[in-house]
Order: sequence, then structure tokens, then C-alpha cells
Amino acid sequence: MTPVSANGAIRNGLIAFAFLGYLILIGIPGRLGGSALPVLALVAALFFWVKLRFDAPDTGGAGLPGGSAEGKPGWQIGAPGQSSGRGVGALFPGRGGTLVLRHGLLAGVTTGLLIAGMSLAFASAIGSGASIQPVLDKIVPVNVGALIGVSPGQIANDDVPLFRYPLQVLFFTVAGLFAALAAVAARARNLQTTSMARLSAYLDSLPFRTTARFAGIALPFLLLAYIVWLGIPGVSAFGSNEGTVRLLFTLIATGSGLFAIRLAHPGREQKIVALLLALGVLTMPFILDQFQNSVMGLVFIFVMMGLGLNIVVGYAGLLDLGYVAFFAIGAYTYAFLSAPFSSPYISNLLNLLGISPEIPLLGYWTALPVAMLTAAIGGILLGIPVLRLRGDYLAIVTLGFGEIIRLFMLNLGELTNGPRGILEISQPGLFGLPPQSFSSGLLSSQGWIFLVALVSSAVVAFVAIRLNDSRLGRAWFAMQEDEDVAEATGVHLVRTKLLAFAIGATFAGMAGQLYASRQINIFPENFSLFVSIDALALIIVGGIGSPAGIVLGALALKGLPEVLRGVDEYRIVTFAALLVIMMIVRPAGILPSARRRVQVSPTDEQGPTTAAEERENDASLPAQGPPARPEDARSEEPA
Amino acid sequence: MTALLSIQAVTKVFGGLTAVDNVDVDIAERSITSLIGPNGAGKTTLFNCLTGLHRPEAGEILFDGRSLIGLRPDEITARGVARTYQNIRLFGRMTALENVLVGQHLRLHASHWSAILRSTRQQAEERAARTFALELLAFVGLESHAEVVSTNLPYGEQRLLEVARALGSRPSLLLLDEPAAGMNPSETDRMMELVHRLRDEMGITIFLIEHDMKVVMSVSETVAVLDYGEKIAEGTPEEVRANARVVEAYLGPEVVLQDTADTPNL
Amino acid sequence: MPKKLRIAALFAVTLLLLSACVAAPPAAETPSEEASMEEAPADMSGKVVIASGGTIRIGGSFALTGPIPDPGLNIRHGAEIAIDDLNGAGGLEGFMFELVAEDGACDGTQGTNVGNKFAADETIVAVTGGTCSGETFGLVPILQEARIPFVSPSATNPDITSPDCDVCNRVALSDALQGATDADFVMSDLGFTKVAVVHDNSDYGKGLAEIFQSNVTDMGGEVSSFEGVQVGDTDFRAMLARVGADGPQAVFFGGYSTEAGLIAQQMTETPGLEETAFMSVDGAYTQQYLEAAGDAAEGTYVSFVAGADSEEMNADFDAKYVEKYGVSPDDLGPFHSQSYDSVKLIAAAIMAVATVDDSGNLVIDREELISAIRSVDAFEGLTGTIKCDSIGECGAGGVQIFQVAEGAFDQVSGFGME
Amino acid sequence: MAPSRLTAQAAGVNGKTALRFLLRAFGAAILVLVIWRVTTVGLAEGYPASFWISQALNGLVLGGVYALVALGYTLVYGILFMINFAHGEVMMIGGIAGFFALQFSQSRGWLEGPWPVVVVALLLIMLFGMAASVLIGITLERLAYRPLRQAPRLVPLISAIGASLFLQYSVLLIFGVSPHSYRKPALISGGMRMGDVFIPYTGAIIFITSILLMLALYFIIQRTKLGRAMRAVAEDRATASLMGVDVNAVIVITFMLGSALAGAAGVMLGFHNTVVKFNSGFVPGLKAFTAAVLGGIGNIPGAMFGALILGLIEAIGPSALGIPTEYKDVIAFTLLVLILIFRPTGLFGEVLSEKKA
Repeated sequence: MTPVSANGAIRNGLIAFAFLGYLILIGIPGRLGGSALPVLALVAALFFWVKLRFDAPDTGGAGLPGGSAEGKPGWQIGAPGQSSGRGVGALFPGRGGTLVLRHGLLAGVTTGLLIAGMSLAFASAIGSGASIQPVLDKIVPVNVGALIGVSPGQIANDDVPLFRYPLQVLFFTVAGLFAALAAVAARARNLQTTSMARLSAYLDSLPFRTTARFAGIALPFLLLAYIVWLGIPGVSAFGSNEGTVRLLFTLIATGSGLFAIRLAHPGREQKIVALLLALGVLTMPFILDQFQNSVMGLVFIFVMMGLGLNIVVGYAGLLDLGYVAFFAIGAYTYAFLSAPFSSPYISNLLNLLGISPEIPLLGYWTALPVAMLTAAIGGILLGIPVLRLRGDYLAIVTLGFGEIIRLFMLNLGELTNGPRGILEISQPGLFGLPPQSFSSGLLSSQGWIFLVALVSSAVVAFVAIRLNDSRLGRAWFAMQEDEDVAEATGVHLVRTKLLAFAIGATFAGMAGQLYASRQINIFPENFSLFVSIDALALIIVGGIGSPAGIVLGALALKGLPEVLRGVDEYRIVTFAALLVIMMIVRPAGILPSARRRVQVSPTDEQGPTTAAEERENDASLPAQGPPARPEDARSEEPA
Repeated sequence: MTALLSIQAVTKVFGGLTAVDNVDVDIAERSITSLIGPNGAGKTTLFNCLTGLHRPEAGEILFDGRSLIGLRPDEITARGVARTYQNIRLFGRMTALENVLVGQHLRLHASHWSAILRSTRQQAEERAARTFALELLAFVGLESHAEVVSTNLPYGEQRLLEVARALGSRPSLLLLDEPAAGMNPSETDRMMELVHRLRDEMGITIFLIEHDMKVVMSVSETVAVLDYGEKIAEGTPEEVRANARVVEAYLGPEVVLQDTADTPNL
Repeated sequence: MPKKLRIAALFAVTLLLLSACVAAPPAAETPSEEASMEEAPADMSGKVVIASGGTIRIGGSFALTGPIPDPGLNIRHGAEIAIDDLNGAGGLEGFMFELVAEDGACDGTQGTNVGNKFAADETIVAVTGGTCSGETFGLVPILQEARIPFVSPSATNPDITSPDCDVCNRVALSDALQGATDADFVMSDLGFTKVAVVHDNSDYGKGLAEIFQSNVTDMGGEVSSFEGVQVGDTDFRAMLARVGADGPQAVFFGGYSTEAGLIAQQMTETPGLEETAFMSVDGAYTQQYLEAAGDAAEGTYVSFVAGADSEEMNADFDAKYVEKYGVSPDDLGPFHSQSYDSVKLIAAAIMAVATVDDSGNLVIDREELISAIRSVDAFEGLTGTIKCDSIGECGAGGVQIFQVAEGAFDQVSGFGME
Repeated sequence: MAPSRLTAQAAGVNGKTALRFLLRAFGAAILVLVIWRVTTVGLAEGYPASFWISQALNGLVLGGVYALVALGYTLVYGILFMINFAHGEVMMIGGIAGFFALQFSQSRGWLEGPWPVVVVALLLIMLFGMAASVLIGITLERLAYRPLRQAPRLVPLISAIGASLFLQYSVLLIFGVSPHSYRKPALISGGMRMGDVFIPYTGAIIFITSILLMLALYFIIQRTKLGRAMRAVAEDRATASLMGVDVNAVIVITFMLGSALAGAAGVMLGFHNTVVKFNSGFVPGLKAFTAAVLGGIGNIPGAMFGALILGLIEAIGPSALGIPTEYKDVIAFTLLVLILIFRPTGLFGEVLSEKKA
């Protein structure tokens, strides 16, 4: 059944309706107010258009994981390397144009009728005073009202002008037609598909490819310039949204910078671009305002987290879901050392040591080693009992560890002030200068935090990369590939694993300390399971094992939600949906590391990560090759 | 001359089943010894006992006169025992070169701090390691594939790479588990030649498990035969082949004939 | 693979839709934003200067997500209606008021973020909120540094206001008062001497529980057990069995509606607690509590901090609310009237200090505004006559004790009875 | 020298065994501490026997619910080796659907009728909840997991986490944040009292039903053709398909079974604790997963017993140790760590995990 067939069209109409229905249920129209109907129609149009482009009889797109491996890294944003061009080609045989138009019309009408029918049903129900659901009652009048284009009050009093319903049908019909026209036009312009991989191929074929490359390199600098310009008083974009818009551009600039570096020719050119970008980023704390700085600070705190977790999960292959524990340890350690609140335990301890408890006890930099050390110890303490665990057993135990730490923070009231948290944690100074001397004038307090975050994460990245290049990194990777062989090749498993945990924890501790001083107040809820999940998600979305990818992941997962703050209630749904899509279209992450790309090649069934864990869990069992291979049937195990 | 490795009355039991039953084998320095026996005879289990993957219930394993019993695999490797695997177990996502570098793990000593700071000493060590790795790859004939990801290597070359990785730890005793399994004749010849060169050029003692009689008879100076975990014979290939018990327990008449046909130059 | 692309496309579209929402928030339509920005070097002179045609922007931190979004939304609505009324009355010298709503999510982290956002925007004159105490704790240090005064409609933790925070104000009444009143009620009116105290480990609930506990012990009563639960728990049987083993005469719970209701209900299934009295706090003074507790609600006590509501003002407010949002205010939660009042209070203070300079700009001095809020006198709000004291406690009214009878709250003691 | 068992043991102190010894010592220390705590503090509180009995019953009910959800985890894990992180949400959806079904049947007055009518109505409500869960379950599999069969295992995990958040917050946006309160029909409200022990009817129903459902599942897996197919796929997907097993169908059916159980759990939990809301699946889901791992993930009896043990510990633990109930989760997770120290593959772990876990 080709999508241009009649029931194909109706099917698309139904799918569109289902999706719009979801949007209506979650209250989007109410949120949009007057513009609800046009926007929904636009959504429908986009949907139909996408269907007409990609929903071809044979979209033989290579298995997506494979697809992500090909193409030039510089262009691999978003959509996968789809070979759907063929499909589109096969879409319009002969008088295809009219067929497509008919398809669009039909689909549009279907959706329109359904939507109109639904709103009519709802409206009349509410009008007649029927209670739809105690719950739905709250949102329905506002939503349906917006959808029909009348005030909630009008619906309640059941005075809705009837012509509104045909109007809805009209809107969606137009949407369908418009989509069809667009598809035909695109076909006429013979532009195959919008997927980035295609685009890169297209650009490759052009003579001015180098110009495109330079454009790619120039982009972040242009954006930086724009950000600076936005900073000038009086300049503004989109009215009062200026702050958000500027933040968005800051995020994009930072992200596209990483691509620019990849686009540059290796060698001197690359060095220069990287240097300039580094300078550009270093100026940001000075030009951004309090809010943008605070967000960027958070982003780079999570970059540190990501880099640390990446050592445990990405390099050593130990799935850790309790990573937040070390973050919390770092944060609370610093809080104890620098906040007015002092728990009896600690003050007793101080009296014991004969230290006079003045506040802050230690400055940021003197406290840093303490926080790092405490976190590292925590890492080792967690590491020892889980040394023999693999895969998901490890995952759940670490998760439990994280929860235990949080519950202690919450319930050990005397030690941690319980749910009321620890307030007024002091900010980093420098060379004995008090923090205030930075939080004034050209560098706002949050800007200072951002600067510290930048530098610290740079250091962390440096250490992580160097270690990964050393024999320790090779040992980690070997361990991830095949524990027993690694050991038989001379890798000391216990030491190597504990090192991974300890180093990862140390980085998390640094991040936690900076987080505490950024937040000024910390509460146990700040250290819920979701922090671990965020950290894990950002390294996987970014591209596990690749530091650049981790930065991108942090920008996307911690930065974008702040941009979406205007639509807060939809933030998480969007985030979650994008997470799933991301995993489907680009399992290797935005900027995968070379090894990762090998891993996700469709050839290996469950992927090496499993291969290591698949083998025996019980150390007492004799070790043999992966069970997936038939040869092993012949292995000399007494079955 | 004294035995480099002496296995004394080693016994390994899984549940009720005795996989290795009171086996004694002595392996002389710079010798090539084969361990043969039908499937399930306990050959690989014996290897696993040697490399510390299993812990024998009883018996003693002396290497250079010191006991290996109870040592961790990495400690045993440090003593100078390296092995390959029956079903190839390379680090799949690593390049050939990286595999061999991991093989050298024990021979590298730069601290992690120096790795972070890229101290000259650590740099020098890494460079030396690379050159040695390339030499080893050249030795097994993979110099051209140094940067190839190991899963993408053809089967035979993966076996060669396993040998190179094992050599990375500079062993004095090398355990080869069916090195020629699944190889075509030309690859097999290449492997046999490699085994000889290992002994002659590197002076490494070889202890190998093999099913292919052609290989066994041509490379080994001593042959030990396991059957149901027991050693039923030991001696030169000729003696073993002559041994009636071996013949009926393991080879079977027609194999003998075929073998004599294949190997006239014995 | 068309499937994957289809999903991908669908959600790409969602995202697009959302960014559409971002690009056009209500705030965005305000005219001549530039003008106000150009001449608003507030951080230099400590003044907010609004060019003619500009708007007086009041920040709002509401718990729109997190544990209690419904009350949060309710509070936001209250503030928006207050803004409508102000502008309906012609604003101030022709300058209109504008609410800049942010999501404080009822936790300190978001509170900190929102605080930073307001501190960054020098056109923000004052802030109403935050909704929850934790969220407000996040706001305090930042607004204090940025010299932006705030009035919280619903943050009741005693530590919110303090002598050394001059920008901190609230129209809600401190928990200290409520906890004491409850303790007094349980001990004197009900005549119990042995009570069990349970809290939900939120800064709000635990705070109240501790205040109650200390008051009871001060009055010579015995607290047989002090147990905590988590917000979101639904099975309290194990905890209650333990509480019941000590045989208290009453169980006091500091926390929100749902947990309160469930505890009240599961008490009837717990040996030793079937007949024990149950008392909870204003967090439970909601329809939700009655629903969650079911029949077990009958006879239980709930305290609430109420104002001397003037009937006609409230009726008027409710009418506007229903017209604008199609919901009755009480369906979502308490505190909408406090929210309304906090905005009106801020506006009153602004009107007191704002001056129009010769170039037609509205000038508001931050320091003057901060002190003006404290000096607002006898301001008539929905919750009664509002007057701030020296540390920013502006709440009107007092604590009322209700007992549930025939599925409705029925006042048995406290403010407004005599 | 005479080779003997002695020499073998004599050289016994090496890294691995030393580590194992360390762990054992660590575990033993905690056990001793626990026993000491229990004897000196817990029992010293002098609770009556009836108290312990009713706590144990609470624990069993809790365990029954955990078990139903844990089975979903274990089934999916056994076949796909992936943690279906969204399984708790599948349960929650069942609860929500059950709530609306309940409201409907109340509006029809079915629950005031004679007891057979009520029983039928209740069964229908439960079936409705299960159906909703099954629907969500298979949709999940189709959209979020199937495209990732080939991917490395972290990828489906993240996708599952995304799905979990998506379901939670969609429900929040659609049905609001405030919990929906089940109204127990008279027939199952209240409970039976034996001396000082009180057993709520809903609790008894949960325990019995979950046992029955588990037996049914066990029968399906062990005795039917379908069960054989499932076990085959669990052992080796490729070979199974070579043997003519329709792997996709088996996987879908697995999700259906798991989701149905979760849905049942959701509805029954709704009746027992009388509220459901958008996130009321998350914590039970986490606990159920813990239980599955406790029993050895991928192993069905393991999941059942792991869940019951977890439930009991959560209910009895705090009182027995004489510490506040806030710490029940701490106790649960500590127990998990302890058990995994001694049995790295869980209580019943060998069966599947020896090969695959």
C-alpha cells in the first residue's frame, strides 16, 4: 500500500488526529490561547509533509545504528543518514502530483472532521453542564475554548457560534493541501531530502564546498559577536525574552564551536580555531548577565559530572546509576566547611581537634582537596562491595547507594539540617580576596561561578583525556571488553576498577562543591536519582566516551530546558520524548567517539558492553568465550 | 636440564565430574610440547589451571621452581606465562596495535601522574612500547594491519594477533590453545612456522593444545595425551603414535594411516 | 525506516510548537521594551526608571511544577487577577502593571534559578512568591543581594523572615503561630496529654511538626513517637502500627493533603489507632484531603490560617476567577487570596514611592520601596486588614481549627469564633 | 615434594580470595551488628507478638505487589536483557485506568448491588486496568525498544528512562497532579480482625491474587508451548528463530504478560492504598526491580521470593532494628548489597544469569 492511496491518506489523517489529540489533552491549546488553531494546523501540515517525504513504499534506510557511523562528523546533527531519497523518487509516478494533492486533501479533511467533531462533543458536553471528569473539568473548558476560539465562559454558557466548527475543518484541509503542495514543489525542485547527511553529500558535490566549510567554522564566531551585541544596553531581541534568546544563542555558539573545530583542517588551522574559540568562551562570563551565567555555570558543572561518570561508564564500562552520591558528598562536605549552619557533631569534632569554628571554616580552594578526597573515599567504599558485580546487578546496587546517601542527607537532621538544607554557602574567592570583590563590577557572582566551572571542567577534561590515552585507559578499555582476558593479560582488576570509581567520584566531588557554592543553599532534594539519570543521559546523548560529545550533551540536556522555561510544564515531556528519539536515530550520540561507532555497527549482536557482562557472573564458574558463538558448544566445560 | 614448568598430580573437579585427574607433565626449557586428547578430555581446563582461571583441588604447579597455585592470573602472567584462547578472545573494538599494547601492560611502569603530566620518562616508555608492539606485529606478519580494528581482521590473522598480544608480556612460556583451529592449510603452515620461530628466535617455551595431527606431529618434540582427564601417554610423537592405548582411546586406526600418509618426513 | 522518522518528525514538531510558545509569552507583547531598557541602569543608581508607555514589572515565583502544581497555579491565577484589577483601575499614572511569572517548582534549586533570573533583569521592581518555603529559601539570599523586595503569599516557614533580611516579607502567617495554636488546642481544648507526631520530611511539614512537638512538651504533654514519612508515600501501615503500639491519644501530622488523608484513613485499620483523634495542618485544609481520607475524615481536625475575609470582595474575586479560568478558585487550593493580596500590597507600596520625573519617566527607588512595603498601613485585602511588622510579617487574620463533619470543614475554635 | 591437597590450600591467600574474604568479613560484620541491634534494641522495645504479626502481614501484602511488578522486569530481562525502566509507569497507568473504570461503575451503581454483581464489576475494573497497561506496554515495545534491539545495552536503558519520564509527565499533564482517590466499595472496605491483628480485605485479596497470578504465569512458562518458545528465545534468540520461533511475537507476548501483571498490581494497589497519581508507579517500580535483582534477575521464582523478602524487610526492619521508619529504604538497599556480596547473581541467580545476566 503506497501512502498516496486513499486509505493511506485516511490513515495519516487518523495518526495526525491522534497526535493532535495528545497535544490537546496535555493542554497545548489552552497555553496558546488565540493562536491555538493556526498553530495546531501548522503542526498537522508539518506532519503530513514529513509523511509525504519519508513514508515511501521502500524507504530502505540502512539500519539506523549503522547509518550513524557514516557521513562526515561535522554534519551529523539530528537526522540520520537516511537513504529515503529513493522512496521520494518512487513517490510520484506520472501524474503523481495530483495524487499527492488528493492525498493531502483527504488526510486534511479527515483530521479536520475529527478535531471539529471532538471539540463539538466536548463543548456541548460542558455546555450542557455534564461533568466530563473531575480532573478533566479543570483543563477542558480552557482548551476547547482556545481550540474553538471562544472564551471558557462562552463554552460554559453554551453560546458557541456554530460556524466555528466548519472553520476548524477548513483550517486542517488547507493544512493538508499546503503540505501536499510543499511536497510536490520540493519534488519539482528535486531536492531529495532534508537529512543532514544528504545535505553534506549535496555540499560535497558542489564546487564551493570549502566555502560551506568556512561558513561552518565562522558560525560560532558570528554567534559570539551577536551575543556580545545583544549585551549592549538598549539592544534587544523578541522583547522581554532577550535573556532567553541570548542564552539560546550562547548554547548554540558553544555547541557549534565544537563542530567548527572538527571542520577545521587538522594541524595549525585546527589549533587556531580551537584557541580562538577558547578565548571566546572565556569572555562569556564577562558579557553574559546573571541569569545566562547561572545557566551556563550549571551546564559546565554537569560537564564535570559527565566527564567523571564517563570514566566509570564510558571507559571502564561499569554501569553506575548512583553517581549523584559523590556529587552530594562533595556538595555537603563543602557546605559543612563554609556555611553558617554547624551540626553538633561537626562542632564537637572541631572542639576535639581544638579548631575554633569560625565561618567559613575553609575557603573554596582550601576546601577543594577535602571535598575531592571525601568523594574519592566514598567512591572506593562503594567500589569494594560491588567489585564482583556486573551489568545490571552493579547498576541497581549503585542506584541503591545513591538513594541511601540521599535518605541520610534527608533524615540525619542533626548532621545535615534535614529537609531544610544548608543555607548561605560561601562562594569561591581567589588569592584571599573575598568573593564579593568578584561579584561586583564586570563579573557578576554567577559569572564568576561560570568562569570557575569553565576552568575546572577544562582541567577535568584534560586529566580524563590524558588518563584515557595512558596504559590505564587501555586497561580500562580492555576490562570493559573482556574482564578475564584483561586479567590474564596482566591487568590488576581490583586496582583498575577502584581507580575508575575513585577518579570518577573525585570529579563528581569537585562538581558538587562548585554546585553547592552556585546554589548558595542546598537541600537533599537537589540530589535525587534524577541527577544520576541526567548525568548518564547527557553522556549517552552526547556520545559516550567522547569529551566533546559530553559538552554537547550537557548543553542540550541542562541548557535547553532553561531556554524552554517559558513553557515549563512541557519541558520534561519534550525532554523525555527527545531522549527516546535521540536513542533511536543516533544511538551512538551526537559526537560519537571512534570506538563507539565500531561498537554500534550492526554486526555485533548485543554489543561488546554486553559481551563483557554476558559471560559468567559467578567467578567460581569456569570462564569460556561468549555463548553467542556456536564454537563454544564444543568448549570443554563439563556441562 | 630442569623442567621450566612441572605439573604435579594436578586434579580439578567440577561438581561431581573430574575434569583433570591427577595429571603430571614436565616441560623442558625451550621445548615444544603438545597436549592432545578428544573433546572434553580436560585440556583447556588444565590450561585454565595453569593460568589461574581455575584453582586445582589438588596438586602442584611449579614454574621456574616456584608454585603458581593460588596466584591471580595477572600475577601468573607477570611470572612469564602467557596464553591464547581456543575461541579467539581479542579486545574486539581495539586496533591490532592497541591489543598488543594492552599485552605489554605489565611491562609498563610509568605512574598515572606522569601519564597526566606527560613526563618525558612516560613518553619515552610509551614510544618504546609502540615500537616493540610494531616489532611483534611484524614478527607475526601483521605489520600492515596495525591500525585495523581487530574484529575486522580475518580469522587466521586474529589468531596471529592473539599470539602477538601474548608476546607483549614477554613470556618465557607460551600456552597456545588450538592455534590452528579453523585455519586453512596455508594459514596452518604459517602458524606452524611461527611456532618454530617463537622457539628458535625468541627462545620461548611452547605448550600447545592441538587437534590437527599434522601440526602436532610436525611441531612438537614431546606429546602428552589426555583422556577423560587422565594422562594416558607421554613421549615423542613417534612413541605416542605407537602407543596402543592412545591409538584405541584417541586416534583410531584410520587416523593413524592417514597421518602416516600425510607425514612421510618423520 | 519510516516508523522512526515518523516518531522523530512528530516530536520535532512538538518541540517546534514549544519554541513557538517561548517566542510569544504574554510578556513579549509589551511595547517599547527597548525604551525601558535603555534608561534603566537600575544597578547603578538603585532606581528603576520606566519610560512612559513602559510597564511596571513584578516578578512572580510560583510552584507550577513539582509536588504541588495545582495550588501553585491557583496562586498564580490570584496574582494575575490582582494585576488585572490594578490595570483595570488605570494602573499608576498611566503606567500598567505586568506580572513576570516563573516556575519555582517548590524547591530550592528552582528558587535559586528564578531568583537569578529576576536579579539579572533590572526592570523587575519587586517579586511575589515563592509558593513553598524551600523555594523561598532559594530566593532570599539572591534577592537580598539584588535589593529586590519580595512578598510571599504562602511560604510559612518561620525562618523565612528574619531581622537581617529587609527584603523578606509575607502575607502568610508563620508556622510558629499555627504550631503553637494547634498544640494549645490539642492539650487544652481536647485535653490530651499523650500525642504522636508525624511529618512528611518536607521543610514545611517537618518544621510544623517540630514546632508542635516543642510546644506540647513545653506544656507538659508527652510526645509518644516522632515519625517521618516521604511525600508521595501511600502505605503508612507499618509506620502507624509502630505509632499505635505506643498508644497515643492523638496523632498530629505536619504535611500536605494526600498523605494526611491516607494516614487518617489507614489509622482506622491500625490496631490501637482506630479511635485515636487525628489532627493536621493548613496543608491539609483542602478538598483533596476529604477525598483521600474518605469516611475516615469524619471527626478529624484540621487547622488553617485564615483572614477576616470581607464577603463582597471575595465574591467579586471568585466571579472574576471563574470567568477567566473556568474553574472555581477553591478547586485548586488555598492561598489564592493571599496571592492577590501580596500583589496588591506590592502595588500599594510602589504607588507610595513612585515618582514621575520631568521627562515623563516613572522612577522607583529600590531602597525606598523596600522600606515602603514594611510601612504599608491598614491596607484592606481579601484576607483582611494587612499591616507589616518590622521583620516583614504582614499576614492578617489568625489560626482557625476545623473539624470534619458530614464531609465538610466546620470550624470548632480559633480566629473569628468569639 | 609430595603434591597434596595441603599445598593447594596452603598457597590459598591471594588477591581474589583475599578480596572475597574481605567482602565476607564486611558482610558478616554487618550481620552481627544487625543481630545485636535486633536483640538489644528491637526486641527490647517489647512490642507484643500481635504487633510483629501485623507488621509481617503488611510486609507480605507489600511483597505481593512488588512481586507482580518484579515479574514484569524479570520476564523482559530474561528475554531482551534490558531493564524496562518504564515498567513502574505501566503499572501506574493500570491504576489510573482502573480509577476511571471504578468511577464509571460507581456512576452506574454497580458497586451497591448484590455481592456477585460487585465481584463481577471489580473483576471488570481490574481487567480494564490490565488492558490499559497491556496497550501501553506493547506500544512501548514497538516505539521505544524494538528499534534498539541491536544497539548496545545502555541505549535501550536510556530510551526506557525517557519513556518512563514521558509517561509520567503526560499523565500529569492530562490528569493533573492531584491524586485520584479510589472509593472502596463496601464489600471490600474494612477487614477481618483476629485478636489484635487486623487484616484489611484488600490486603488479603492482593496477596491471594498475586499468588494465583504468579502460579498461572509459572504454569504458562513451564508447561505451555508458548512458554517453551519464550525460554528458547531467552536462551538464544538467533537459534530460536532458526528453530522457527517467531521471536517478535514472543517478545510482544512477553511484554503483554508483564504489563498485564503490572496493571493488575496497579489496580489492586489503587484499592489498597486508595490513591493513584502520575508518579505513584516510580517508587514501587524501583523496589520491584530491586526485588527482581535480589532474587536473581531473569529468574521467575527468584522475583517472587525476592519481592516477598523485600516487602517483609521493609515492614519489619525498622521496628526490629529500633530505628525510624524513614530508613526502610536504606534497610532494603543495604539488604540488597549484602545479598549480592554473598551471591553476586542474587538468591536464585544461576539459572539464566550464569549465561546472560
